[in-house]
Amino acid sequence: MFIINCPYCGDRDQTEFSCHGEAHIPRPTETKKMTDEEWGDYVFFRTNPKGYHRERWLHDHGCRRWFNALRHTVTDEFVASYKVEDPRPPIPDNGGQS
Amino acid sequence: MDNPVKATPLEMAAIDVDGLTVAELGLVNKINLRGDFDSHACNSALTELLGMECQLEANTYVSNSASTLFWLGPNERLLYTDSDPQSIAERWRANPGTAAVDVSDYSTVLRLSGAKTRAVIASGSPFDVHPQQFGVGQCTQTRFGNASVLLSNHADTPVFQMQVRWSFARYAFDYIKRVADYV
Amino acid sequence: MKAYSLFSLARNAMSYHRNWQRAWRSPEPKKAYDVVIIGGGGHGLATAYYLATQCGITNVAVLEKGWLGGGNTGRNTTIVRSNYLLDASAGMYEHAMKLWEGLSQELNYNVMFSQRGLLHLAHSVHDMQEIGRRGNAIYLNGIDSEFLTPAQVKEMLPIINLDCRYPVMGGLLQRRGGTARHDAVAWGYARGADAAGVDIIQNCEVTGVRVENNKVIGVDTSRGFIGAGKVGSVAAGHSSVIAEMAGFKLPLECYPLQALVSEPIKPIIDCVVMSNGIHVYVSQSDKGELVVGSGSDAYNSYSQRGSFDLIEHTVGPLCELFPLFSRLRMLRQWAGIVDVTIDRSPILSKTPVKNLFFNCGWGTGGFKATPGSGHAFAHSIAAGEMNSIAAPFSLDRFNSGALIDEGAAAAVAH
Amino acid sequence: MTQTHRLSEGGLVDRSKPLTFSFDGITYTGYRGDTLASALLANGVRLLGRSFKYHRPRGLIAAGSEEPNALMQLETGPYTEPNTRATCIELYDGLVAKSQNRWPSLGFDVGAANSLVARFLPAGFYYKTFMWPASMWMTYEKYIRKAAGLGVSPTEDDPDVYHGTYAHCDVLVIGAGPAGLAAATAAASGGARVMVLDENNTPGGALLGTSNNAASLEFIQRSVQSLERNENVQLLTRTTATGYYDYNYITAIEKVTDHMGPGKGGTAPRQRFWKIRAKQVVVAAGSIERPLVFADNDRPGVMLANAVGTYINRYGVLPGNDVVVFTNNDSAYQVAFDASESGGVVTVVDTRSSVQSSLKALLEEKNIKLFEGHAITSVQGAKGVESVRVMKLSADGDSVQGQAWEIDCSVVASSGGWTPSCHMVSQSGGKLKYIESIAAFVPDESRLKKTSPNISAGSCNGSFVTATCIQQGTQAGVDAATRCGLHGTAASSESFTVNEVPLGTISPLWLVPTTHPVGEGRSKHFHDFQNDVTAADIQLAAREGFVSVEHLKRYTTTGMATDQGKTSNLNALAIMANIQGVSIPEVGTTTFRPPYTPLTLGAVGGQESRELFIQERHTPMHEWHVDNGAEFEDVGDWKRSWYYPKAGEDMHSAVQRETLAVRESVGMLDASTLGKIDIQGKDAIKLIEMAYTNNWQKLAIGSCRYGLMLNEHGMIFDDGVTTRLGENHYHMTTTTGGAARVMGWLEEWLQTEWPEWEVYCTSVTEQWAVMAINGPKARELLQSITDIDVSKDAFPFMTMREGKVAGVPARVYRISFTGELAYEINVPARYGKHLIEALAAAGKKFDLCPYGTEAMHVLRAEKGFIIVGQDTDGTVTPHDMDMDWIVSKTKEEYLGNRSQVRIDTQRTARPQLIGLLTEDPTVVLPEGAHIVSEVSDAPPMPTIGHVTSSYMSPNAGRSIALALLQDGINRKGDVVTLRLMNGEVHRATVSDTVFVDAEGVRVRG
Repeated sequence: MFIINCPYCGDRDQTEFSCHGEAHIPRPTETKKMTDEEWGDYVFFRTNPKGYHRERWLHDHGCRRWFNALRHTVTDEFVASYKVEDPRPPIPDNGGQS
Repeated sequence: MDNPVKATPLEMAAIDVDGLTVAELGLVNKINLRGDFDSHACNSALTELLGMECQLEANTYVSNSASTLFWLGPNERLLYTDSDPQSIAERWRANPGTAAVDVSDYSTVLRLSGAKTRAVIASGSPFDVHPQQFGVGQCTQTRFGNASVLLSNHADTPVFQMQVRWSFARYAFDYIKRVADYV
Repeated sequence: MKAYSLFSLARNAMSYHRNWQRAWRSPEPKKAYDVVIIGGGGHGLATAYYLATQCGITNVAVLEKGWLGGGNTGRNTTIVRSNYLLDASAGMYEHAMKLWEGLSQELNYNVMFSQRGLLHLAHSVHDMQEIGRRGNAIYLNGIDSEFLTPAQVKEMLPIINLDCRYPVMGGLLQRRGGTARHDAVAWGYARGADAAGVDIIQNCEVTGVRVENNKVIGVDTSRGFIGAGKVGSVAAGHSSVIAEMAGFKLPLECYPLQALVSEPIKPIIDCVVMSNGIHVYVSQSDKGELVVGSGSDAYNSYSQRGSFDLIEHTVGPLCELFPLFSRLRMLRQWAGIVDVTIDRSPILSKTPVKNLFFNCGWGTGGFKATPGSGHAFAHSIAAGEMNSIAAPFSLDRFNSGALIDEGAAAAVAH
Repeated sequence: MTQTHRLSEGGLVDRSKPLTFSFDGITYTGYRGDTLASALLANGVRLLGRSFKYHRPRGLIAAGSEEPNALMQLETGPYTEPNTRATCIELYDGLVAKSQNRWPSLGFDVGAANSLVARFLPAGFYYKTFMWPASMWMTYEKYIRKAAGLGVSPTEDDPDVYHGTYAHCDVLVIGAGPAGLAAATAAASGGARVMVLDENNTPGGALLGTSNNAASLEFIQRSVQSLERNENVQLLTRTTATGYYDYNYITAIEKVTDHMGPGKGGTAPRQRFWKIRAKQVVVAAGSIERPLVFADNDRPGVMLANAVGTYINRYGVLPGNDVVVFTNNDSAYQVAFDASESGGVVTVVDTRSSVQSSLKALLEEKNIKLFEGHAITSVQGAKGVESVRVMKLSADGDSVQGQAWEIDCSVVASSGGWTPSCHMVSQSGGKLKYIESIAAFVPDESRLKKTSPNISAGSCNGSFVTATCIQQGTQAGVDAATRCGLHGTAASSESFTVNEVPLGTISPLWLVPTTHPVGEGRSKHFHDFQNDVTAADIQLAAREGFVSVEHLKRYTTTGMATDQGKTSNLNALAIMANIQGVSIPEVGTTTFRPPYTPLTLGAVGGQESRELFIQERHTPMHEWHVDNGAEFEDVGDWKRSWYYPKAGEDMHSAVQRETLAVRESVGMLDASTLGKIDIQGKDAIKLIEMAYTNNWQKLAIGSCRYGLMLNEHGMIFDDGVTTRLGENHYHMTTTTGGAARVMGWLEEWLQTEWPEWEVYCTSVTEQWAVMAINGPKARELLQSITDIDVSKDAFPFMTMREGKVAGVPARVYRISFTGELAYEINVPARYGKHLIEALAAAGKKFDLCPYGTEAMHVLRAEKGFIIVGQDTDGTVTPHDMDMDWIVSKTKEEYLGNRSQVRIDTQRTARPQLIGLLTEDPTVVLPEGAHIVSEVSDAPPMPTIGHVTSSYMSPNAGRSIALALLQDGINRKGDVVTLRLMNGEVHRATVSDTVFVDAEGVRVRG
């Protein structure tokens, strides 16, 4: 049961949030020019790393803001959470150990 | 039809047991206000509209005799007011980059007081309402059982308010009533 | 392989069981194999078994980074069914069901396949429409399927609370559905594959996939390079990692999937019960434990740890549907890593790399497919092309849009 | 003869409070302060259960929650509870317990026949047999299932209630033994919010089981008083920490009223489930003694040494007069002394060849005979120990030699050393390390300092001397407080004398040899008592290659019983290590899974059961529906009026009547549950254009338009009507079930993709109560209660007007889901009840008929209006619905657009929505019935479509259906065949989807 840091409300219990998958996948702008493969990549393919993952969270039962978090998918450690408009925090170079 | 029946979701139901008093506040006028509250202009416009200082820290509220203004999010405030919600909404919307919606009936407000208040809330909410963490003047949106609620602390005695959606009001009330026996 | 039988049991008892042979050897890896299977779970072992016994390819290795059956094979709730709506799914799962029906004898290993019946409950008009459609589709696909009234449900499950929060309006029964003993499936296939000449190599982690001229030539492992004519990856939750080694992405995400068991009690529930409306998935093991499926957490994770709120949201509904379970006790909870595609159907496919094949994406429902998946994948690897059962599950569908989306077809909420 | 084994004095029981209880129908007496176990032992009852597989007679082994054998069926009727450990049941007056897993009685158990054929039932025997003939497995299984299981489930609903609660603290201390109390005291002194949990009914832990415990009790009392005086401290007894999850989330179960007896708890819950978030955790969970694994070590009377000590010292019960202490370490000597002090005749058998002289001197002083370098090679007495045989061990400990001594005894107190309780640390993800000097695992440095910061102290950390435990506890408390940013202070270290003998030099002897090779001969060496797993089973597992620790566990079932291997895991690992000739850490450790002890399912759900299970959501008019006889349908969490049967009507006739009334006069439907979203901002139109497939730019203020939403896969996921209220202001409606999903969908795009757009979405679903009035008389009805000009020209179709309805402010939308002249009247929710009453009153003269969702479904199907989720599933495009008209050909972008032109969405022969008219107009096809391309006698038959909606339409005067049919749009006029599961075959003509008023005159009337 995670404690998740909402960039607006601070540390909160995981049950106030929902997770919505990989972050930083912009919607293509000129979709009509895309091939089926390119469109399929955008809709279906994710990096699914065993390691650090940038992902989207929503503070459902709180301020209802979407934000991004950087979490390690093996240790489940949150390195950072950041607003959608914030720059991406760097990935630590310690291999996921805390 | 001159005297239309007004109803609240709980028909003003109340709980009065050892250590806990719960009352449904009647029909509170509520307006959801939007704007860029990070900007000084936006806050001063609101200060002017409501006649009180409206610069809010996250998860706090301010109030005067006529109004209470809650922080809901970086661009969202909730106003409880004795005034006509429509006219306030219209006046607020006159400011650029804003929005206002009358949400008076979207939810109802329960007032909880008595020694068991915190234990009752802790039964359904993962949010820490210990006085060191959640003092008078603070508010938060959180979860109570399956319901999303807006909690606020109004006195250390303690007095809490819990705002809950109309169709979840019965559930939240029954929940409080049941756990009041258990804590 | 010395056959197991009542007589072998009696004979060995006389010598205090000192003469049983190993269930499978523990060989050193050879330099190269015709086929290397990555992943020693049920699907991987079944693939190797059928390659060796039916496809004439016995120079096969199964590489397992830990212990056999230690992934989702050993962590699932052991439900077997083939009551699927869509033709492609029905084709795969009914193929598996037919193999299940003779599996203990085929493997000479009792996998305790128990066709005790699997009952889906409907709790709303919408659920009734869903089982109505699916029941008819299953029936017309030649698979057994029966509708039950609430009274018939009660007869099968006298302890059920029909008048729960969403009252039971009906049920869809597959009598041939049921459970099997999960570990035995892995061990039975391992023993059978080993006897047919397959090298099963545990504690051997694949660390790289070697590709030359866009063709796979072998794998690097924690025990050195192992050459391979063909490679079949059956690595479930680690498929994305293997794909990355080979230089491509898969449309997969990994989530924790949780389950729990109760303390053992005398028989109280004689079929498998699945309620999508209340979220209850329960059966009783032969040992007497209630085996309860929970849900998958909504965040990517390889940690084999889930969030406790899912357990709360599993136990609550269980007690709502079966109020007398309230006094029973949870004995153990755990999580696996499930690899899930967007349409929640698996991938059996050729890949951008020649001679490298993938079998993955079984999500929350792979156990029941084990024999069918292994069988179809073995024949497809041998032929170099996916066979008719596997073909609909190819990677192409994520470009064409021809998804096999059972979940979407069940259309929750309206 | 009562309480034959109760000592005349001593112990913490209250001899002034006798309690009566029954076991297997016989009545006994015990005292307040007893457990069921101690009370039975006091009464000389040794045989308490039968084992799982061989049905061997079993008695108590332990005094705590690690007990594997003494599982009880506690109480009867709705209060019955299977598999309850006698050692954890506090005695109360009137307690009723029964033994389990035996028939017909505990003394004579037919299942014990399994013992006779035990040699044919080695580990995993069931994988090797029961396979012939294949058809017989279900029969074999039936008997296997009956034989398995332990106790029986209740057959009535649980009458008890449960409470769940969250809690927060700075420092959580697990265990209130000496280390835990010290840790809590230290942490609390620095001002930390502290919680302390202990599974016992009183704090003190192992100290409660020591002799001459006045000093111990004083320490406990002093500590407890200081903690209880501190308002920042919560000390919970009868509370077991069951799970340790990420980010220091700890679950615990508190037995609130169990000790009072069934139905005696008043309004208090039976149990309370705690969900605790701590900044720091101090694990002071103690340790568990290991049994020695020797021949027939499962006879009733063979106990853990410390259990014997605890029964003597805490409960004033001497389990038997003749006690043999069998040990490989020093700690059990204290038990020898205690038993001797209590009048027992004691013999010590020590596997070590040289025992330290100070201990020998003490033995001599107390006249206790010692066998050095000896071992017990057999235990006599089927239903209770009568004697043991003792022989000299070889130097390597692998065999026995020389003369066998027979010692008469009724109790064997065995100690193979101590296993620190690392369960919590392991659950938290922490690693363990093996320490040779104590022959056990202890917690390693916490691996994940951020997600599970914890510190272990006391015997769970491998310290077995009280003074050291207290020191460690104090330090742990100080450290934990410091890490919370507080200043924990170490009070002057407590020191007092405890009668205890330190562990000394332990000499592991994991498998005690006997006169024949292990696994041969009659006797069995058990290590897992409850699951009947023996050393021979481990040997077999090793022989067959099940050597990894998980294979060992799964193949032999060791560690998988209800005690989860608390007393057996390390012995099993060690035996396997010896067989393989590797070290114990090389074999590995099993992962401990929550819960620590079995956890009541009802408690996990807490109060969120029955009416608090999942909320029933009601509209403001709900009471009116109830008063007017409505039957309700569950739609999501909502209760919606389904139909309103009159006296004598069934569902069908009520729905037919309501459906007719709407087209003949006027009907009213509560539509409040539809999702509603207020959208404002200068970029609102951009959002709406992206969310819907059609064009919205030209929508006039005050006008309404229907829209479809697609996901990025291009599939329909919601629909609704959106109205332009002002220049940059819209009111969107969604389906009932889609309300939250659509709101989330819009916010997701706005916040993550287009944050620069100025758009604000606000859910107003419950702000508005909505009544839809439909039918030719709807205008007259509405006009009679409104000040809005509702004339045809003043208020055209697909527009909205504001005004007063029934004297209250309203927004009225002229939109229709029935194809009739219709208005949806929205009023603030407070007036919902008022509105429906006003409509009902005014409607009398217009034959107003309330109708429910079922009639609504028939009415919309008559017009071919789809229901998203019924006529569509998640695989249907607008084109499949024959709704190309709603897809913009001019917009550059909208969500899901690109998916419309993928290979698969453009393929012909996709299922498409059509109407079906059965040859026999009285036949209503079942929804879900399939259209087949050819009919044969038996399946399989190829299918080409299925029925999505099907009703008897009173207005069309016949049955109607909607269906998805491959290439359906091109097949209109064709006759297709449907084959039902009951064998019926029906033919139907493919038709248009509109069955009533095809020209659409009525809606514009």
